[in-house]
Amino acid sequence: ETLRLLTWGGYAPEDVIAAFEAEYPDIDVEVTLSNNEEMIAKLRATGGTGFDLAQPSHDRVYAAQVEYNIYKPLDLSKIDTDKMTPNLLEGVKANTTIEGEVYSVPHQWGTTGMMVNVAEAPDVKSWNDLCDAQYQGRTSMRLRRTILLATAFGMGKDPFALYSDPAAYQQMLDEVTEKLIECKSVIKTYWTGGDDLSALMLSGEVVASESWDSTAFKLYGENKDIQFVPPETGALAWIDTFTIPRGGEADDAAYKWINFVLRPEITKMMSASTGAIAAVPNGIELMPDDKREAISVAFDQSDLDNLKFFANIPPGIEDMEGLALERIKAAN
Amino acid sequence: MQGSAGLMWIYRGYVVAFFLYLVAPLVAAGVFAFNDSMFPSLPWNGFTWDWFFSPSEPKLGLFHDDRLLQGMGNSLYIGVIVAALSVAVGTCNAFLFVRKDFRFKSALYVLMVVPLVIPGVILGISILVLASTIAGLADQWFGVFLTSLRPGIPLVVMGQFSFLVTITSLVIIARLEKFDISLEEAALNLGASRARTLLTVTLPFLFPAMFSAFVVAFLVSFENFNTTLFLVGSDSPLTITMYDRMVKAGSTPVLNATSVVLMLGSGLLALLSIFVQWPKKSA
Amino acid sequence: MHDLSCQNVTKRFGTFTAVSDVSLDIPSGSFFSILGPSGCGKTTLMRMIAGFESPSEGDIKIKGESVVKLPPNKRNVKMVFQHLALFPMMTVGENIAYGLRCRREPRHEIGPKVARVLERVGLPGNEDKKIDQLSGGQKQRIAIARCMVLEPDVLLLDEPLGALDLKLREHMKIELKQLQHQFETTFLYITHDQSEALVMSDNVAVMNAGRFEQIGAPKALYDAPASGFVAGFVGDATVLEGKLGEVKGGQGRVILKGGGEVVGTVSDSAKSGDAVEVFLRPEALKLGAGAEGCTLSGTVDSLLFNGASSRILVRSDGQLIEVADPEQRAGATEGEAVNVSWTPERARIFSRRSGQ
Amino acid sequence: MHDLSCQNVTKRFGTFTAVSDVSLDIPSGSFFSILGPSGCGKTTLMRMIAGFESPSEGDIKIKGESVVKLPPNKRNVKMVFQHLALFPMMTVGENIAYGLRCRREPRHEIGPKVARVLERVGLPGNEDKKIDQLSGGQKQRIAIARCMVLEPDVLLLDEPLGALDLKLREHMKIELKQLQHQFETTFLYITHDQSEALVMSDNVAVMNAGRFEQIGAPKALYDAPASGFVAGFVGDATVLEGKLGEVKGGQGRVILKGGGEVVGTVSDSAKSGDAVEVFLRPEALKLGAGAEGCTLSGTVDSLLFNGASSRILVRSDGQLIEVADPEQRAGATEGEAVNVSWTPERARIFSRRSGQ
Amino acid sequence: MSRDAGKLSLILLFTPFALWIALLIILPQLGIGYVSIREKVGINQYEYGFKNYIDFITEPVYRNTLLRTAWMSILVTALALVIGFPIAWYIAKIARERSRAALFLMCLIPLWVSDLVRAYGWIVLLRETGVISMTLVKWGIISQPVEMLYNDMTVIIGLVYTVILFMIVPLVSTLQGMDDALLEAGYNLGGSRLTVFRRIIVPYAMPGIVAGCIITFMLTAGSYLTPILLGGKNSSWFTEQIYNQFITRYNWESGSAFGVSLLIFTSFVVWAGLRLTGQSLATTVAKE
Ligand SMILES: Nc1ncnc2c1ncn2[C@@H]1O[C@H](COP(=O)(O)OP(=O)(O)OP(=O)(O)O)[C@@H](O)[C@H]1O
Ligand SMILES: Nc1ncnc2c1ncn2[C@@H]1O[C@H](COP(=O)(O)OP(=O)(O)OP(=O)(O)O)[C@@H](O)[C@H]1O
Ligand SMILES: NCCCCNCCCN
Ligand SMILES: [Mg+2]
Ligand SMILES: [Mg+2]
Repeated sequence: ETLRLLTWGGYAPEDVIAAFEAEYPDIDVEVTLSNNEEMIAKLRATGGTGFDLAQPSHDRVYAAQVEYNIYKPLDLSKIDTDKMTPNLLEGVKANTTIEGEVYSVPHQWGTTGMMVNVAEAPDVKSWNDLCDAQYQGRTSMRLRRTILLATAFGMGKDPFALYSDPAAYQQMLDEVTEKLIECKSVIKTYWTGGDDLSALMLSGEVVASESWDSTAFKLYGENKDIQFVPPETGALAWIDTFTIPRGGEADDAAYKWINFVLRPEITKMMSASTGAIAAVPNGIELMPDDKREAISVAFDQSDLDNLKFFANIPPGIEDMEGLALERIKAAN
Repeated sequence: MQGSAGLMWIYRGYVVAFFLYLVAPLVAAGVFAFNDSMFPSLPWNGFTWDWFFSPSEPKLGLFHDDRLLQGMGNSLYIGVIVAALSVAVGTCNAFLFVRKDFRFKSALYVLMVVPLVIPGVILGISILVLASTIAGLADQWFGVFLTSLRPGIPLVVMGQFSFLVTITSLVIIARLEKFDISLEEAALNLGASRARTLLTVTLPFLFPAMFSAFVVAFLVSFENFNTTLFLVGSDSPLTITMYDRMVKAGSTPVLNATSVVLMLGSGLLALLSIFVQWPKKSA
Repeated sequence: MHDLSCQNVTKRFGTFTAVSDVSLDIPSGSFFSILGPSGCGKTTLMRMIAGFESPSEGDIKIKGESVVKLPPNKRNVKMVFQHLALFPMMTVGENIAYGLRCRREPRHEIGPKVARVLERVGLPGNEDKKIDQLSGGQKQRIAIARCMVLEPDVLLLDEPLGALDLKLREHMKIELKQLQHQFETTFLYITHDQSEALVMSDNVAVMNAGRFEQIGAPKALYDAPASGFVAGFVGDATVLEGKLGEVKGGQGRVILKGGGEVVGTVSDSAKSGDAVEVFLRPEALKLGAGAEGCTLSGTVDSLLFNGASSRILVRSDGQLIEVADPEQRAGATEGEAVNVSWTPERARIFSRRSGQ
Repeated sequence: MHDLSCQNVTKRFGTFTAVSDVSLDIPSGSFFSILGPSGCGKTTLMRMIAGFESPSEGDIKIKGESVVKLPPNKRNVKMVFQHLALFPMMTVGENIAYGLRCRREPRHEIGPKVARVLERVGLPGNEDKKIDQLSGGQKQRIAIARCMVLEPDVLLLDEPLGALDLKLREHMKIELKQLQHQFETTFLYITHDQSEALVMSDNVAVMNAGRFEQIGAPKALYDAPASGFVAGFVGDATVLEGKLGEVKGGQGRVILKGGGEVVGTVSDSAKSGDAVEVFLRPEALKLGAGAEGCTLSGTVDSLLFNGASSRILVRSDGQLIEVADPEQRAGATEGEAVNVSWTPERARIFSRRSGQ
Repeated sequence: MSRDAGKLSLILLFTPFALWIALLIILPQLGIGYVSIREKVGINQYEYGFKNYIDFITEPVYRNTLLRTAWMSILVTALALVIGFPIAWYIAKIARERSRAALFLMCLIPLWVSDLVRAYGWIVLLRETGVISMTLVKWGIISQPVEMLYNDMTVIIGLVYTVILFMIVPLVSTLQGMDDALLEAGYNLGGSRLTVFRRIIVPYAMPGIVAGCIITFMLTAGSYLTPILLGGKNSSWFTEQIYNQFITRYNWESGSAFGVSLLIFTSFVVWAGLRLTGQSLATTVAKE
């Protein structure tokens, strides 16, 4: 049978697949790369069919499930939940329980912060610095909802607290929009993918950018000046999960995959590819050496304590954010 | 009128510059397939075949990269099916519009051309919406999963087919219009049955056009993005795989290597199509 | 028995009658032409015989048997098309073998048959040539060979010389006639060129607006046309319009439109008082005065030299009259005042043609 | 002064010489034709005169002034193209006005000029017709009108009748000649059809392989061809091949290839022992025995009726001889044994043409 | 030929055509039309109305993006015509028979690879650390690397590149049909180069020009990757908005409204173009 994965780039490295297929010779793994928005969009279009295992982030499961009914409840008895970091597991379960059914379990976590070439831009510390005129034409960001949230934090607000009050949230968005439109003349371009960003940083075209930590960790191996910097207001933390689409046709294989990739030796391979930290108790220790070093350069305990986990998005918020993003994109 | 020789040279220079413009990005994309670097950009770190043949990460070569190969396989599969279907229907359309008379013919002819002036994105979303609505209703009312109406290869095929038929029809119509109907009458007159006439006289005449329509349809299908994007399921064709790779993972020069292979493939196909057409040109 | 006969064949397209009540009988082995202006229905008639159209009325018989119910591929009449319709994607040999193959003749017999017919049309050994390597005249012969190899009862030819250039056309006229002699097959030949019809045919039917106006041997049509249409279409003639006056012993006196009176032979049912036309062949005219009523006076407008077919154009009462002047022996000069005369038998009077 | 004169004009394409050392002078107001087979260089010569090619050597003068340096749009020679080249996207009126507009004539003069020239070519009031609503002959006249409205010094016509059908072509020959009379402009006319050239022209140049073989009045070319090529190309002739034997007082005795000997007039520099051809015009031949050496015997192969141009084909030693038989008055019958005879002056002997 | 056989073959030939047009073209368009008039009032709750269109019209971002897309598409079309015409002329009228086929084939080169690879190639060439910028620095022509990406000019260059083939092909085929004698007649009657171009060549080539412009315009207005990848931060393009509605906002209702608006708008531009030039769809695009 075939296991059709709908997941992030890097989350299904060839060596892991090879190992999995070696252990389960009758399972064939097929991978589609995606991101949060597209996962939901795709599953909405397929009515939850076409894929057997998806990996949305923990904050993006609830609303999508309520609105589009694209996932099926997990059979937790088939998952080695005891191997997972308890607080991540509980956090994800809390976020994705609907009518008593649990829809997701955690896989890996990581943060979004800034990637900085410390030799060229040693002073970048806050989200606001990305829009600092002294870096004219040398900063970058991804024009997605994360940067809206980040900018809000940079402006001293707490967007997650405003989730429940759409009017206030809109108010905040308007301010953020204005700020990001101003910022547009400073930044070089919006990056769209990890690779895009890597090229910009490595070539020196960009010296500071919003970034996934994993991307930064990867580049650290190439150039020790390129480091991940958690912003003063705290890096934004996300947990990518395992969720089974409603029309999945290979649940057993999916459970096998979930359990397989959380094995310590596999986690190591996985993290080498993704740069993210497995949701198992000693996740950081299981990172490959260079990544571990990059993490230790980037984070101290206070940074880890200061992580801002994404909160569940209530329906309707994304529409507001979408319009804000479009306004920013279209502005001159 | 005889232009002055100087003007003529400027003109030739312009033509040469134009063709340089045409090949420049392809050459640029192609060259970096051989750069011994993790990134498809300058500086030049020396020549390598790794991005084609290296069997292991980090420089996993194209011929060992299962997902790109799978994407290529899907594209081929989709391309061949779509091209074959569009040529078949295009041929029917050609006979319909060249040989038959019926009511509203000219209005229907315009309708046949219309898909060319519908943006590909809209074809994509409209087919997605319709198919999903039907599949959704089937799911809601009868609880059946109509998978072939959900994003996936069948839908991609339908989406590409929807506008490629116009192209193949136009190509084949143009050829059929040049066909001298008295050739068919001559065959009948010499004792051939209708079927035999079709097989021995008409189709051989149409063949070059059918072939080039097939090639064009195949190439367009292979490179189509806008329509396909909305209709792919888990079996993505190569462009989508490459796009996902570029935007969501990281583009290593393996994508350049893929481009080189594509260019070679299309180039060969194009050459082949000349060979099919050339000897018969006088016909 | 006749190889081909049509009985009261009519073909209507909607309300338009393309062929109207046509009957013909073609004796075995003869060369029969249908001559008429463009659009008169020649091709339509031929297509009915070949089976591509079915007659609205009437019957068509080949070797005495009615064929109107037979599909085209079952009739043993073969056709040489106006633009020949040789199959461009086949070689010469394949073109000729096509009909034999359709008949499922055994393979080993086809080769020799093709070779033999190629020899008969004077192109032995050309089996492997491509069609577009042939000259116009060679294509012509291949088109005929392709039909003749099937030994048809009748060979139909639809203006096959139309596409050739002048010199070649002259040449092929004679060659076609020779080929027909050689194959001894019945040829039905369509043309709008009177000289082709006259030169090649045993019999010619002159067709006009879907009807046959006259059927006869070439010389008969030329010398004794049955109608004004035939007189005008077959051979050159100067036409003078007028009104028929007194008629006596077959000869009539015509009061010309431009003024003056001439005498000629009434050749159809025209009666005194009818609007008529007088047809004068150039070679029936002489410079110099003749009998009363058989002379017109005018001035020489131009001298058209053309060897044996040279003409003098004489302008008389605003009308140009063509007078034959073989090799310009008459010695007229432009602007000279001359008389043109004829004998009454050679001036033919017909009722005025409609539509002219 | 001559309207147009060419002096030793040569045109080479690469190593190929399309036009070679051609000189001509055309008197004002005359009708001059260039007659030659396809590919002999007629169009190339005309294109040099119009300015679309420049001569490799030699000079071209219009009204006495050299024009080789002038671009085509500055020369006052206008051209009627082989396929007419009427502008399909313009109306008849716009087509004719085009040249006047290019000249920036005042708008209010253009309309009347167009109307006047349309009247002169016999198509008054057709300004607003579309080109594809015209018949072949009408298009012809518009193409001429479009040039004539500009009052050119010379009008060039490149086989303008080639695309017309037979009857129309016969008619247009006479009409063109009349138009030329009427406009009194110099016409330079190209054709490969000898009857066109003969009928219309004041003078004809016969061209072969890039060179002029002979220039002369039609009758002169016909009666006194200067070479075998001219004798064969102008007018019909039966050609007998042989070897020149004894020559006496301009008359030579030719030993024919097929056997037998004939006597004729040596018309070029052929000498005893040369391979020669004897040209016999159909109208120079008679049935019946003639003088010694002026008779061939054979059998009647076919009778080709064609009114005044009827022929008898006589087969003699495997060769077909065409004998004129106007209106089939000779009364020969097929298969009959006959003699064909001529007078020695009318059998012309030329050196064998190369390539034949 | 029996009449029944004719009827039967007509039906057999008509069926695939009808199925194609009905199921893949007309019904889906009706489908998005239908979806576009659904208003989402709550989770899985819909009402019918034109709110999606009203939102579209009242939100300047969308309106402006559509106008920008249209305006740039027209510009690209015009540029493609101006750049492509001399090339088409060369291929149709100047090149010899043999090189003609080769040149024609070379025009198809951009079709050999996908949009993605083409854009990718441009990025490699034009980025700040790309081939052109670095080469210029190396040759000392400029002192600092320059960024050539992320501006409208680049987007236009890239778009012209992608579509110019569809301008050249119809132009070549109409120009090839033009008898050279028409040009010669134009000069012979006293026309200058400009007159001949304006009064003979352009009117003659008009069906090809219009066909090329229509296809080019539609392809440009409907393109996605090129403006996004080359335009970077300033690349807003209407198809992207549609994509956003469908993919990142799961809002099929307003996405459909956008789609319908795009279709109406581009149809209007095409219609206006045909009107202005006095052509029709069947005489231009269908003629190739
Ligand atoms: N299928 C048809 N439907 C309607 N009218 C037709 C059809 N075929 C022929 N006609 C008309 O019938 C008339 C005779 O046509 P036909 O082709 O027989 O003429 P023709 O004598 O062969 O002329 P030509 O010498 O030009 O070939 C014409 O007026 C033509 O328009
Ligand atoms: N531009 C050219 N380049 C090379 N050869 C040419 C060119 N134009 C004409 N020729 C050659 O010159 C010769 C004369 O051509 P031209 O067109 O003058 O012949 P023509 O007498 O007009 O023939 P036709 O009666 O067929 O029109 C031909 O052999 C032709 O192939
Ligand atoms: N907003 C949530 C972001 C989740 C990111 N997952 C990133 C995987 C990168 N390789
Ligand atoms: Mg006909
Ligand atoms: Mg010529």
